[in-house]
This record gives sequence, structure tokens and C-alpha cells, in this order.
Amino acid sequence: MSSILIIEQILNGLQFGVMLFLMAAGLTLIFGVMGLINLAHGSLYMVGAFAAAAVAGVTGSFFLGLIAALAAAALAGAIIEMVVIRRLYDAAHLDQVLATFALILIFSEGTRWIFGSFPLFLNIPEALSGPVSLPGGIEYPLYRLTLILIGMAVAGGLWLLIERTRIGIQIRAGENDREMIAALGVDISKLYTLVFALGAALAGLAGALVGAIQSVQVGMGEPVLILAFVVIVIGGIGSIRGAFIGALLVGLTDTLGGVFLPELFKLFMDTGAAQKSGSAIASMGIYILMGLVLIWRPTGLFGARA
Amino acid sequence: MKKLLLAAAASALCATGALAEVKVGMITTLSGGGAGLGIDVRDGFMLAIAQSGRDDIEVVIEDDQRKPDIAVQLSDKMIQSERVDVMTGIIWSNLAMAVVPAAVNQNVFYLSPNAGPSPLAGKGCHQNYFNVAWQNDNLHEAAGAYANEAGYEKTFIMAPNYPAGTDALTGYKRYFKGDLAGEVYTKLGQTDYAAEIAQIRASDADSVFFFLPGGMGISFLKQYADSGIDLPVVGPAFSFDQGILQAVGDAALGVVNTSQWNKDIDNPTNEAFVESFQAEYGRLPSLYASQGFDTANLLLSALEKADPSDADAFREALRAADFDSTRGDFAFGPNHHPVQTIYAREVIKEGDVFTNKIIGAALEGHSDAYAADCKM
Amino acid sequence: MTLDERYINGLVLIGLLALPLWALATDEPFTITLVTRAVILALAAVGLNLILGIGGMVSFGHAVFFGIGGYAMGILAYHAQTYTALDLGFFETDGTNSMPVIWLVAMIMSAIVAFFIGLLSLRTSGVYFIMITLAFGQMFFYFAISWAQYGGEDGLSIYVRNGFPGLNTLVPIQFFGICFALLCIVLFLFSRLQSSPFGLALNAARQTNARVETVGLNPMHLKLLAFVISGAITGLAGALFADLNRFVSPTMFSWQLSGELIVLIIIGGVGRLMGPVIGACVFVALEHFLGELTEFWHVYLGIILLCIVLFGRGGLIGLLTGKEGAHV
Amino acid sequence: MSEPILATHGLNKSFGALKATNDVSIDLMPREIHAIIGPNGAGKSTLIKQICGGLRPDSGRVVLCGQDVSGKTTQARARAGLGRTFQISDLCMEDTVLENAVLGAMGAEGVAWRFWRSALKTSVLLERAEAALDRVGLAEERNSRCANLSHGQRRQLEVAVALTLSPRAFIMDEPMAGLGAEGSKRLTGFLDGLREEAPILLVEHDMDAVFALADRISVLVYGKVIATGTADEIRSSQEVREAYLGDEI
Repeated sequence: MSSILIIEQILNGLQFGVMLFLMAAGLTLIFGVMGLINLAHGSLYMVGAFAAAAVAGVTGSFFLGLIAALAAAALAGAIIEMVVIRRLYDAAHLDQVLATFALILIFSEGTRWIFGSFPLFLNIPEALSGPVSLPGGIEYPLYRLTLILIGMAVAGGLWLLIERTRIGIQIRAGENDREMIAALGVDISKLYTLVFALGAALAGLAGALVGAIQSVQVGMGEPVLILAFVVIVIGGIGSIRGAFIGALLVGLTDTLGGVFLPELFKLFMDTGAAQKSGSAIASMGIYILMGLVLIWRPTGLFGARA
Repeated sequence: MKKLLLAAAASALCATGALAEVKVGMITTLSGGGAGLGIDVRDGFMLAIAQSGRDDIEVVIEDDQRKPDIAVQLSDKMIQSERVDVMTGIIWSNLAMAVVPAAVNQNVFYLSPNAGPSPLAGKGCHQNYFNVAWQNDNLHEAAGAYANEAGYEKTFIMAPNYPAGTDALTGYKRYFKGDLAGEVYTKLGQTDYAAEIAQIRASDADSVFFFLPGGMGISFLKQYADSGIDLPVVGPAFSFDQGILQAVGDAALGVVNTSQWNKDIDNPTNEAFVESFQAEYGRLPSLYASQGFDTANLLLSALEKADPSDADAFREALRAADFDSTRGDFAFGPNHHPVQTIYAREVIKEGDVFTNKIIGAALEGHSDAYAADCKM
Repeated sequence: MTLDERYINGLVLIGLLALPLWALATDEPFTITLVTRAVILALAAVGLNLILGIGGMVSFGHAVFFGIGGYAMGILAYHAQTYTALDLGFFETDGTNSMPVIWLVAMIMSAIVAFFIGLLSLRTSGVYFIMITLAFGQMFFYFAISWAQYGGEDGLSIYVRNGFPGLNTLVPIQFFGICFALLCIVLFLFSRLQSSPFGLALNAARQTNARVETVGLNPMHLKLLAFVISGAITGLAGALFADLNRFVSPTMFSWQLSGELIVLIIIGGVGRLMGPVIGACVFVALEHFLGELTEFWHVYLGIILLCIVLFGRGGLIGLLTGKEGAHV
Repeated sequence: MSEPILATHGLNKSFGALKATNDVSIDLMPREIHAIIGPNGAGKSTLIKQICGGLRPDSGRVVLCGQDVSGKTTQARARAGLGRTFQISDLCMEDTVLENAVLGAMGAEGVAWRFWRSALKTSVLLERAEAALDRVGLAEERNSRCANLSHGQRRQLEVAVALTLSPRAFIMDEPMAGLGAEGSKRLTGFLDGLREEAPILLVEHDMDAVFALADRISVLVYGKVIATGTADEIRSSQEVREAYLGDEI
């Protein structure tokens, strides 16, 4: 196996990882600040992708589609926060799970009601299509490279937002002590709506960006949602830094495992069998990773120690 | 589970008097992922029933949500409660495996409009089971045959890691005479194929064969087109069918895929079908719609000759396959699976709409590899 | 108007028995199948309710045991039906068509797996526990999909329902009888367990670990045992479910199924003896009747679930009895 | 001279640079009430946790009735005879008073692993639980939900649960906290009688109660025992005054 292939696969893992980070960041913020498990986060991802596909389809502009995705997902997030989620902050995790599970059903079938059963079309913008040559003779799709950069930029922006701005201070205070920020005169319900909309917008952005190279269809959010949960659990729930590290770990494990495990198995099996068992183990890889991390550190890599 | 009772052509006035003499149970996927396929099969089937003008056929339609346990439950309902004579509709092989063996053993006829799992074609074949679409391997075998014809010598092949995926690669390899540049099983439901595409790039393949149904295929094709690799791609029709093509867009243009049907197959039945389907539903018919349409016409042709209550006569009538198929010549082999021509077709753009055009026959009078195992 | 929980429980059981009998009388065998489905789902949820309701452990991976039960049935029956030996590595055995044997194997296998999953998962708590159980569920799901020997994603079909001495299990009402009897037995055991010292201690461990430790008991051990018992019950339900459908597939391991089991319990009432039973009946009824009305019935199901969480704390039993908590 | 029931030998515990427990050696003699006092943050709770098993000391030993329990878990120490009450009531709030007491009785009788007979119908458990409730004066409330009890009643129930264990030694973490003057007085009288049953290691802020009850008092400051002695000795200790009142004197 050539080093070019290995580097390309690492880039693929990174790209997958940063997109997972966009999902996971919102999820972990919402959990950290509001203590809420939001299963419907995957639906916001789907909303973003559908909004982008619909607007890009009408206007022909991918960029406008992206804006629409951000706006639609943030709006959907703010609405469900105000109508439903707000009533669940003090509820048991169990109630949160059920209520947001119900939201998944409503969003998924509702979207199918509006857009029909067939996948929508969303393509990458002309300017970003095709491969570029990287140093070392690696051909890599420009769009995926852009995704990596966008993901990194969003991660940096989030870090700045949380470490360096007033809102960030309020968010961090909220993670520590709800009464405390109320005492400081911050309007909690506004802050919560804002954080929820921010998380939703990130999910919507991920949905639109990824939708361009995948299939925009009903139910696209659930597999990603589960992966995002794996990410934040590995990273430690509530920790943005943990989400970032966790996302890269999951992205790399999943991508590299799928490629290298079958190769590894070929050393002591015939090709077909090695392919099958290798890819079988690889598909369980990230869950095994998560199990191992939790057994080692029951609150994740960067989670608050109990 | 939308129930649709249709006494075709029965006017409101005589509705009470129209006694349904034949009851057909259709279990298909109408909600959730993959609903598009079930909807097409249903629409094609109902179109043929409506065109027949018969008012004594009652079709009970239920949605299986693509869940095997729901499908089994519905099948119980069809047989126990509705007491249907004939069943049809199932899209997915795993659902078919859950429903069909039990149903045909309870003396119900089953006409498959889409799934053709290999056990039902070989050792597990049954006199009451008829497949009107294809045995699962067929289109992949045709892809292998086409690859030979196109002069490919080293193909990179991939499919999801589940039984139909294994069957697909086996089917391709059965006919393909060249070497394999790589053989990859992906995760079922996988949406990102960057890793596989990198492997393709790193291999010395001269062509790519893939079987990735539904959203998986859309994702792969978009990402493949963007990767800058220009190796030719072949695949079965599933990733290039009417319903799905618009979502793939330019990425699919020029790709060769194999199918037993296309809208430009030149025969009067097909022409009328394409036209009336478009008139009725406002969209181009898909492969699945054609299969639903053919299934209904097979049923109608048998009903002309015999009543399902006379099982032996009805079975003979079905076996004769005395109907005009949208795909031209159609006959059943000894295991009640089609013997038919499978075409290679190419994705083109007609105005704003992506569609396919036939470029030649990949396999003619093709049966399947399991017929010999069938003891009927 | 509020009702005493005991009357509700009695009414539900009587209703559950009367409906299939009525269906038998009016020759509506499918209704019997539908009720049987509800009974089996209820049984699975009763298993989950033990750890969720009493022990406070939100397992988002209980489909693992449902699936193991299903595959225990599928594999044993498959070998019996094909007359092939089941090679376990260290010894070979024949498959079987006997339901009691299958149940036993299903429960033992589920219990063993539950022991190991519990041992690892109980190191965590809260959301982490929810997520690690989910992860185990996904592992089993993907394993089953690629387990080619037993059908992979296609699953395994069994053409004839397995047998129970003295009964013809293919007759819907007889199979219903078996399932209903098992549900009653398990419900009885559950009610004994709930008030037993073990139940009391488990209930205490849900509320405060520290208190349980301070009186000299090990909450980990209590929870682990509960997890194992719970897994075994859900495994039994899985075997029955597979027999109901004469079919087993990886969807029995899916996270959606784990979610549905939780949903059943919340609909009925968490920690209540009959909560899962009422929940299962309502869920199956909704699935059936809403599905008749519209293709998009999931939307309405979602809205109904949402209303239950937002306005009906304590589930349906909570609404009917006017008491929110299971213990109030 | 008799052996101490409970003793710590050179306990040390640090959190980073902070020395929470600094070479603490204290003991508890039969029929004794030994009070531990100290300003907030002196490390009293940390010390209790190390004695009861919630926290592992960096070094040092805990000896109960001549048996070294340093390496044992909380529940093992409870079985060995440590009866603890919590600073903030830690009860099963959804359960009844009786059920809380029965839980303690189960621990004492070692019958948690029974699955058939109702716990509330098992006579050994009932007798033990009811006896304890009787003694703290909660018999009337036996069927009340814990959540509906007053603060004082919860404190009483805490003590009752510890009583059901028939411990060799009581560890009580601020049992008077939040009680009114009247309640404190009643509990003081009760604890005074309890010492006949088992000695009490008492952490308490209520100085009236401490000086009324304690045979000995240890003063903990910055994790270190700066003085141990009778009430009078402590009252007159210069070091203690400095620790409590700073440099003013």
C-alpha cells in the first residue's frame, strides 16, 4: 500500500471527522449548557440539506443554498426550542429521549410529506468541483479539501466565541451553574434559545455541505446522529475540545479501519473472506473504540470527572 | 399501511353489487426510506388493473415500512383475515424471504414484482411462486457480460456487506472473464465513499463495477464524479433508474447500466405503457413501475384462463405467461423465473430530464444459475 | 375521575384475554396475531422496565437481548429444519424445534451477554450509560448484518413455527395462549420482585447509590443482577417474537427497536407493573389504526408521543390514577 | 485501659497542592462522644469520607475494632460496623419512612438477595426497622413518604437508618444542621443516650450541642488536628482561639 494512498485516506478521515465535529459541537453545547439530550439533532441536519437543495435548485446558487440551510436549521432549532424543548430542561433524561424521538418522527415524515419519497438533487458548486494536486503528487477533490478547511475554521471560530466573547462567558457560566448566570442578570431563556439555534445552524451547515456529495433524502440524519453521539461520548459530554478530538478519532478510525483491517486480515485469510470479516469488524470499529474509551474513562476523554 | 380497495371500473351505483371474485394482497414499501420503489410498483400494477376494465378484482394494499416483521404480520393478515388468493408487491429480498416461503406453503400464489433472492430460485423454489422481475443475480451477470464485450480486463468491484451485495459480486464474477483489480465490501447504509474511491485510484483497474442501491449509489456516483477518476463505470439499473437519476444529476451521465427494461424498448405494449403511465401519474415510469405493470398483466392473463380456486389450472395459466410484456419476449424457466433479454443502457439527458437509452443487449434469453437446483 | 391502579391492571389483563377470544368467535384471526404481537412487545418491555423503572438504568440497547433471543430461536430451528449439526467449536449438537428448549437457550444466552454488557456499562452512569448501551446495540446490529452463515441482513426464515408439547402453535389462538401465559408469569414474578428485599434495594439504588452503600449493600451488584434478569426476560420475548413471525433478522437488533421499547414503557408508565403492557397495546393499536388512515402516520404518532411527554407525566396509568410517580 | 473502637493512624490526603488531611490520628473510645470541630474548609468532610470509605487516603490507616479496614469499600465498612449519617439528608425520597428503615435492616440482616417475599412482610426486617423508628420518634410517620417529611424528621430518619444497622460506631456528619433550637435540644438528649449503644464520632457546627455532649473534642484546621481535649481544655486553648478568631487576639 503506497504512502500516497495512506495520506489520501488520512485526509478522508479528517474530512469525515470535521463534518462530524459540526454535528457534535452543537450536540455537546446543548448538553453542556442545558443538560439536554437532543435526539432530533439529526433532523436539523436533514432540514439543512433539504433547505440547501431546494434553494439551490430554484436559484442555481450553491452559496445561497448554504445560507438557506443555516437559516432554516437555525429557525427550526429556535422554534422547537421555544415550543417543545424549553419544557424539558428539568425533565428526566428519559422524557427528553422520548420527546426528541417523537420530534424525529415528525420531522422525517413531515419532510417526506413536503418533498416526496425520492432523494433531492444537490451538487457541489462548479468552482469547487474536480480534484486538485497536492504536494507529493496526491490528487484530492477540491471540495473535500474545502470541507476540511471550513470545519477547521468553524472549530476555531467556536473556540474564539466561547473563550473570547461575552456570550461565550455566559455559555461557560451556564455550564457550571444555571442560577449563577441568572444572578448575573442574563436572560436565561434567550441564551438557551440562542445556543440551541447555534447548534442547529451548525448541524444544518453540515447537512448542506455533506448533502452536496451524498444523497439528500429523508432519514439521512439518523446515522450521523448516532455517530455524533459516539463522538461526544468519547470526547466527554459538554466539552467542545472533546468533541473535536472525538470527531477526528471517530473519522479516522472509521475510514482507516475500513481500508486497513481487510488488508490486515489478508495476511492470514484468503482475499474474499478477509474482505468480508475485515469490513465486518471495521463497521463495528467506532463502537468498539467508544466502549474502550468509556471503560478506561467512564466520562469520556475530556468529561468532568465524577 | 394505506389501504386501498379498488374495484376497478365499478361505478358508485353498482359498487354494492360488484362482487369481488379475486382478491389480491399487495404488501409493499410506501413509507420511510425506499418508499419510492414501492410506490412505483403499486402505481404500475394498479394502472394495468385499471386498464383491464375488470371490476371483479379487489386489491388490498398495505405498507410494510421496509420492516420484515411488519411484512410478516401483514402477510398473516392478508392470508388469515382478507383471505387473498394472490399476493405480490414486496420490494426487498430480506422481506421476501420472510414472507414468501410461509405464504406459498399456505396455498397462496405469490408473484414477485421486484425481489428475486437466490434460495427461492434454487432449492427453495415453489410451484406457487412466480418471479416477474429477475433473479437477483441477473442484472449483475449482465454487467459482467457487458464488461467482457466492452473489453474491460481489470475491474474494481464493490457492494455493501450483506447477502444481496455478496450475490451481486458473485453474479458479476460469474460472467466477467477478466481479472479483479480489487473487491471491496462497504458498510450497509454507508454514505461516504472517499476511502473506496482512493482505493480505486490507487489500483490499476480499467473499470469499476458497483452495486449500491438507493441513497448509497447516489452518494457514490457524486463523489466518484468529483474525484477526477475517469475509469468507466458499470452497474445494475438500480442506481440509474428514473426515480433516482435526477438526484444524481450530471454525475451519472454516460454510465452504462444493465436492465431488462427501458422506456425506449420498441414494442406497442411498452409504448402504450410509458404514455399512459405519464398521463396518469405525471412522471416517467421507472423500472419498478414496469415490473408492477407486467406483474398485473401476467395475473390478468392467467385470470382470463382459470380461476385461482382451481389452483392447478391457474398455475398452468401463469406458467404459460401468455401476456404482452413491456420488455418484449417473456417466458418462465422451469423454476418460475424469467427467461429474458437483459440490455445495456446508457444514461443520457433528454431536455432537462436524465434518463436512459438502450445501447445493446448484454445477455439474450438469459435464465439464472439456480434453476438446476430447483426440484418442482 | 381517577381509578385505583389495581383495577386498571385487572381490566387490562381481562381485556387482553377477551379481545382474542372475541376475535376467535368472530373469525378474525389477524386480530389475534395483532394482540399476540402486543403481548410479546409488552413482555420485552417488562424486562426493560425492571432496570429502567425500578433500577433507573436507561438502556438504549435492549434490542441486543431481543435479537439474541430471536437468533437463538432462528439458529436452533434452522439447524433442526435443515438437519445440520450446530457446531459450537467445542461440541456439536442438533438444532431443536421445541419451544421450551429454545426459550431456555434464549434466556441463558441473553443473561450471559447481559452480564458482560452490564459489567462494562455499569461503570458509567447517566447519559454515558445510555450511550454505551446504544454502542453495544450497534455492535450486535452490524455483526448480525455481516453474519453470512445465518442470512446476514436477509435474516433467517423458519417455515413452520416451533412446537410446544400438547399444542398446535400454528393456530393463532394457541400461540397467543402461550405468550399470554408467559407474560402473566413474568408479570407475577415482576410484582414479587418489586416488593422483595432485592426490589427495595434496587429501587433505593436508583435514588441514591450512597445510601445503599452506607447500609452495607453493593449497588453495583444489585444493578448488575437486575440487568441480567432484565436481559433474560427481553431475550425470552425475542424468541417468541421470532416465532410469531417465523423469521429473524438484524432489525431485531436495531436502535429503533431499543427506542421503541423505551417508548412503550413511557407511554404506559415508568416503573409500573402494567406500564409496558398498556404501552404495548396502545403502540400496536396506534400503528395499526393510524396506518390505516394515512401513509404519514408517523407524524401523528410523533405528536401523540410528544403530548404524552409534555402533558402526561407518569404515562397513561399516571393519567388514569391521577398519580404521577410509580411509587406515590 | 480499653481498646479504641475506631481509630485513624496518620491519614494524609492531598488534592493537588492542597493538603486536605494532614497526618490525622484520632480515636473513639467505647461509650465516648468524640466531636470534631473546625472552621469551614478545615477538611472535616474529607476526613469522614476517608473513614467511611468514599475516599482513599494517600497514606495512613483506619482501624475498626482492631481490624484494619483501610482497603475496604464503603459497604464492607458498613457491614463491619460503621453507622453513618449524612450532612445533607441522603434518603430515598420516593419511598416511605418504613421502607427507608427496612433498607437499613436489610443491610444489617444481610437479606438483600431475596426475591420472593415482600420486604415489608418479613418480620426480622420489620422488627428491626420499627424498633429504630420508635427510638427516634418516627413510628407515627412510618407510612409517610420521605419527600413529605419536615427537615427535622428527615434528620431523625437519617439517625434511625444508622440505628437499624446496630453499628459498632456511629459517624455523624452535622446531624444538627438545619434543626431549630428545639430540635437540636431533643437530638442532643437522644444522642447522649445513644452512646451506651455505640460511641459516636460527631462532626458538628452547633457548639452548644458539642460542648454539651462531647467527652473529647478535636479541632481540625487546614486538615491538621491542632488540639484534642475535653470541652474545657479546648475552650481555653490559645491555639484554637487563634484558629477560629484569626490574629485578633
